[in-house]
Amino acid sequence: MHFDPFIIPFNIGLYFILIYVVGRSIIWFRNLSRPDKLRLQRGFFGMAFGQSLKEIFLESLIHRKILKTNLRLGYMHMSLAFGWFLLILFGTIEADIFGSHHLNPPHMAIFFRFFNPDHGKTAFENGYAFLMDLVLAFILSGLILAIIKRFSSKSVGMKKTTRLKHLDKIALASLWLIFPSRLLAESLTSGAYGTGSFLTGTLGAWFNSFLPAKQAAYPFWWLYSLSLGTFFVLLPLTRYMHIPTELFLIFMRNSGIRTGDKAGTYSEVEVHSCSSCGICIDACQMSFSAGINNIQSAYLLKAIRKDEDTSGIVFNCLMCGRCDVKCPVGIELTSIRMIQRRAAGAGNGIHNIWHGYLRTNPVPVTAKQPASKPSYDFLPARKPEKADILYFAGCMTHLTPSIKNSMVKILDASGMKWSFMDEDGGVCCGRPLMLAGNDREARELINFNSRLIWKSGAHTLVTSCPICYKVFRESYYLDVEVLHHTQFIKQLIEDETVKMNYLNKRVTYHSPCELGRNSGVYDEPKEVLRHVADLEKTGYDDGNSLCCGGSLANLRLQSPDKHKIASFAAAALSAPAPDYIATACPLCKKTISAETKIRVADIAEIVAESIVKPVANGMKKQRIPNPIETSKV
Amino acid sequence: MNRFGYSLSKARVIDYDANNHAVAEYIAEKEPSFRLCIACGGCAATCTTGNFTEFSLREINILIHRGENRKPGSDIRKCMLCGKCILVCPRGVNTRNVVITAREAFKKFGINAL
Amino acid sequence: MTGNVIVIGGGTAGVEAAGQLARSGIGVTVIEKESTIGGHVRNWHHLFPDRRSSSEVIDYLRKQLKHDNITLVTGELISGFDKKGGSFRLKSSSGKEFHGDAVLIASGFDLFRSERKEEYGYGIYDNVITSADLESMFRDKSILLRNGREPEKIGFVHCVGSRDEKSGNLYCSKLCCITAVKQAIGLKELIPGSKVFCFYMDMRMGGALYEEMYREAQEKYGISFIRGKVSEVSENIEGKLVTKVEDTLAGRPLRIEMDLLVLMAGMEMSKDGEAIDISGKLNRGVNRFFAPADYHFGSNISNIKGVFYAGACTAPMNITETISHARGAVSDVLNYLTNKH
Amino acid sequence: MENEGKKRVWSEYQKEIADDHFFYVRSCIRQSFFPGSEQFFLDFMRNGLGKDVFENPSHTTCTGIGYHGDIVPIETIMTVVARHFALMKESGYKNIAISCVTSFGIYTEILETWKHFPEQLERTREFLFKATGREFDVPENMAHTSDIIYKFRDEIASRAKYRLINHQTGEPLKVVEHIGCHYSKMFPKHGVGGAEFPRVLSGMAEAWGGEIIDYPERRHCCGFGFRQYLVQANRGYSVSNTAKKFASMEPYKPDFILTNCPGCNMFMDKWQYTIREMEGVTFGPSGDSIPVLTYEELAGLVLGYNPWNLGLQYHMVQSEPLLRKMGVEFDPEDKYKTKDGVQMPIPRNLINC
Repeated sequence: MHFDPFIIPFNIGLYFILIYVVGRSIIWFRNLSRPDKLRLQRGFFGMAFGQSLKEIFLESLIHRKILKTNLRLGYMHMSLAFGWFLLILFGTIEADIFGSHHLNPPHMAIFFRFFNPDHGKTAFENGYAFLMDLVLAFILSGLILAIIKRFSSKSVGMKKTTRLKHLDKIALASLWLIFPSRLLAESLTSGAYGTGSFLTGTLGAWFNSFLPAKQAAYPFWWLYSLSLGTFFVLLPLTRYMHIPTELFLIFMRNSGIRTGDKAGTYSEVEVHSCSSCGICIDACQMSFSAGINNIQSAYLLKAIRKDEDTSGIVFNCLMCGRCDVKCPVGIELTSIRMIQRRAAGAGNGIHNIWHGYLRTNPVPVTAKQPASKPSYDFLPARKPEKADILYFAGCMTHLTPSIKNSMVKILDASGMKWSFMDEDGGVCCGRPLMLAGNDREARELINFNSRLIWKSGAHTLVTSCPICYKVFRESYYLDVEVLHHTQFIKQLIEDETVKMNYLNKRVTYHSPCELGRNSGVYDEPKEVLRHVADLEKTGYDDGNSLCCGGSLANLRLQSPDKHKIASFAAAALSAPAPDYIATACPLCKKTISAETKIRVADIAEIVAESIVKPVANGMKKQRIPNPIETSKV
Repeated sequence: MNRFGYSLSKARVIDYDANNHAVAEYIAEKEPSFRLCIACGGCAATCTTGNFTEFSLREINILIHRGENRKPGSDIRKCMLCGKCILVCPRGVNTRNVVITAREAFKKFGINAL
Repeated sequence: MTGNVIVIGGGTAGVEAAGQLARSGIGVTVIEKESTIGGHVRNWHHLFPDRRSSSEVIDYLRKQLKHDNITLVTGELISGFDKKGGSFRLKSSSGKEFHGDAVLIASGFDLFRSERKEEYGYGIYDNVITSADLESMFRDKSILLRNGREPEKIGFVHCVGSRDEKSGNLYCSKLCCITAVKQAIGLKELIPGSKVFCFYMDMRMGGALYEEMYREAQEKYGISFIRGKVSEVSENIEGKLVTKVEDTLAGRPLRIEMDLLVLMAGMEMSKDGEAIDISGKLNRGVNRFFAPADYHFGSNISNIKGVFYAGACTAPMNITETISHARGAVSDVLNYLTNKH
Repeated sequence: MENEGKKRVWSEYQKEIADDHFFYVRSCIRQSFFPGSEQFFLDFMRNGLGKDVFENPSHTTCTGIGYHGDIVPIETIMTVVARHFALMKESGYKNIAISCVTSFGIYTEILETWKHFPEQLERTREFLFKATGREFDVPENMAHTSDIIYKFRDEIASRAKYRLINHQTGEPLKVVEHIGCHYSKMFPKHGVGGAEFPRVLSGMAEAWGGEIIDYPERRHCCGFGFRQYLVQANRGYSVSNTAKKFASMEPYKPDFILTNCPGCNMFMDKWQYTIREMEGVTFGPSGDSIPVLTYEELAGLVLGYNPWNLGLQYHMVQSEPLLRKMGVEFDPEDKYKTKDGVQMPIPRNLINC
């Protein structure tokens, strides 16, 4: 007897979801751009395949990244995913070894105990049953954690948990029912036949002592099959779709496909790969410092999936990148947000093309027509002076003259031929416009500045502002080396162009988001600091560093909330009681110094104060006094 | 019509009641800190754009509040969103979002720039 | 300590000083022109910046007055005094005489008569009222226009009779700005759908928590502040008040129609205060208020030994300052009596 | 609106107006454009009330238009005015009656100046004496002729043949008064009722049965503005000003405008024509324009003078609709006849006809 009506729901669900996922993958594949298709094909049949399998094992089953961030939450995810995987794997092997046939249909593995109720009498069989019980116990322990998390998220070490919609609740209920119903079904069957191991056997024997176990088992097998079937059928309608989608995402990523600047299949797959685990919420300073809990990446992706207006969410973000670094699925959250910012009001953002089970045509993209389109035709033609090094202070640095003056001192000390590009006030670098989604308009400013830069003949562009640094490096097409001043200073130290006194001060370092996480410059500033002072750790270093809250990326954050974020960051930086808090960004300096009594200084200031004298002695100072001449068009 | 060599000139007076306040209301709703401006002019003094051309966020703010939308509708395009004004504002006005929301509003209400 | 002090005026300053003096063992006669104590506070509904009910101040004053050493004389207006040796003789308009060892003048202020700013049409246009009228509307909890409707657009005209050479008052009355902000908030709370405007020359938010209240008025209540002195008001055919003002921040004249216009009347030297010194023996400042002997160290002391000042008879003051000033006066009076005996 | 409030204001601005023996000085504009008005004043004062009003044929313009047009210096205009005072002294009069509001403003300004700067008075005596050999006294009483008509308004009412009442409906006529800026805005105490709520014209209109309209731009200037009008490039400001007043009074449907300043009368009359020609806009009911009357013309109509003898046909805006409302009997045939009955040419494009 290899059939019983109760297996029908399970089989319907299983074959439905298998076919559905394959179908969806085909559609996704077809929607890929041509280069991405080639990448994926090459990746699927190359080295990347092994890489993907490894990643699937480590991340989708073991949940390594979550484990690293949060042990309890990781265990919960691992026990459910990896445990279930083991249950299926061992079940299939069990059916294969102990069943009447080899290569059984899946239900034989899932409902093995029902079809082989007296299995487990021999020692070997008993040992295998013990293994199966162990895996089931492993899953159930995770399930208990999940249930507790739903009602009290703090128990798994989470501060916040995502909110659910209706279908998600039904799917969740069916998911929760799967393993308890299996436990009860197997226990009752085992009880009736005197089989089973420490879990099912013991529980079954106890049930059998007061229940007609054999009769009682049958409804639970039905329940087990029904919950599985329901879960599979509902899966595409719920957030649990992230499970199969993530597999696809991993293959794509390992094939070298990236989010890019525009909405596409990859970003759409990313949106569906989010499990709403909530790690991004916990990482978000707007959540833990300012108590704003509706704008985090998980909510953004959910809103995109639900085709809601995301404009309220996308612009209310510091773009500090903390969630990006921590996302266990590796979704490029900041890039997705940037796509939505560029698309705000124009409709060419990421859309959910899946409605119900079916694919719908994406909303036709209307050409973006910005309101009162920005226009910078008033910018005067400028003629730069020739120089080897061009220094661009940036708008914000003009509000922190001590940084500017320090850089002038350092550049003078370097003995190099340098020119101050924006001494009398320059044109904005364009990044703030880009952060507001106005890339095309930013291009006008970029072109203006680019012209000044290449006309100067400089081989190096040094800037004091990480915001400028990022845009100079990524969005300008410059034939010059772009350096943040901390990098430049580090070079000066290495070349022994300048020498510095050791200051005998303890400092903590605030890594600016735009310089650290968003541009990958972590080490140079710290090395410069170590050269002149004692650098203390804060517990928020490198990738985990905090945002000061002053970020220009957030267009919506109100001043009181900004202060809350800044004050948290300032407190963390002040905790080791340093002599100075060092930073490398004028905006961070201004924001943090408002919240602490400890002196906040830019690295340039600290260096300028400790400079001994220029090594290139006798060299004539070559600073050009009036570097930029203004001539009206 | 007779030509007299002169004609009726448009009144310079701000006719508050006849003006369109939809833009001001839209901005105030989306960015409430817009209301906090006391026209100190700090923003205009530090302005990157104002260094190159006639552009004053203080003036724009006042004129939008009065429903005088034409000049702001044109001027608002000049802002580079660099954000210096945010650091200067004594009242904590979220100036950049005021500019962005104003641009939205001008589009929404079809107010043509000069 | 012994002695008898005559306090002229039963407002905040007079009663506070009387209470403190009485508790130091001094006999006090408080002479109040009205039938009851409290002065201007009686006409107010609530006070800035904490929006305390003014009746609480009246209750406090009543308690201060409850002392065996205090005699309260009401309905008497002092019209002249003279000093013989160390004692004072005061005459009232009804012919009564009062004698004391020292005199404390706490005659307070008069509200500027807004009719004098003819261009605002107070007393002529139906819906031009003063800040004092509005307080009584607050007490009735009903803000209605003459035609019985609720106003939708309300304007506050600052500096009516203050900082105005044309009114002969060069000084700032100091409290009208914050009063306008307080009243504007009060109005918005009673009529949430209304639009409220303040027309000001400068916002003088010098007191504790004033600026915060101003900010709240802008942010929470959406009250509009337009910088400029209202130049003229007229009534149009619909009975709306056409208000003309130069929007000095826009650099252009502005015209706006109002349903209700509230004139923020300033403070002036009180007429009855002037009557006390009928022969002009006491020094007066350019602002016509009584001039203290020294604006730093002797703000309670007059140019006549034994005559002291408390409260707004020397300059515009709010309740807090008035009470402090009255307590300062008590200290000076006690010193004087001690040295005299 | 509270009339009690206005009465309180009026009571604060009472001026003393002489009863008899006036030295009369004419207005350049009034005698040129509305000659019937001055004619009426002299006739009514002398023959109607039996008062002594003296005119010295040697008197000249006060040069006020030149003064406000920045071409006559203040020393000059003071001397010209002093000459008038000298003529008055020579004729034995102490009360001056001034027909023009610009002149009235000049006279009050000069008298106030002399009061505050007595050395100016002495210099003027010197100038006048050196130039003409004349000497003068400051007048004892100075009144604008509208003040005098205001003083005798009840007398006129008692002799009225017509009242300011629409004889078809019985409703009072709606009167817009316009007071010349220089009448009381500079020195409120010299005007009846002060500057904000002047009484001089509203007192007449109400005494004769009319209803005064208080409209938002009541205080606004007529637009003359001297330099604004005199320079053609600026004339747009002048006409815009007047247009603003008309637009503001239009909803009240006024039956006529009453003025005490000859300049205002001329501009409010002629600019209605100009605006109609420029913009095709009129401000009276059903495409009509609003008649603009001097207080003398109005008093004359009330007393039953022949409108054509009062010179109403000299206005740009014709007053027939008003005459019909008042029930004034008139002969249209006589409108453009000389007093000897000779027909004159009839102007084309008359407004309100």
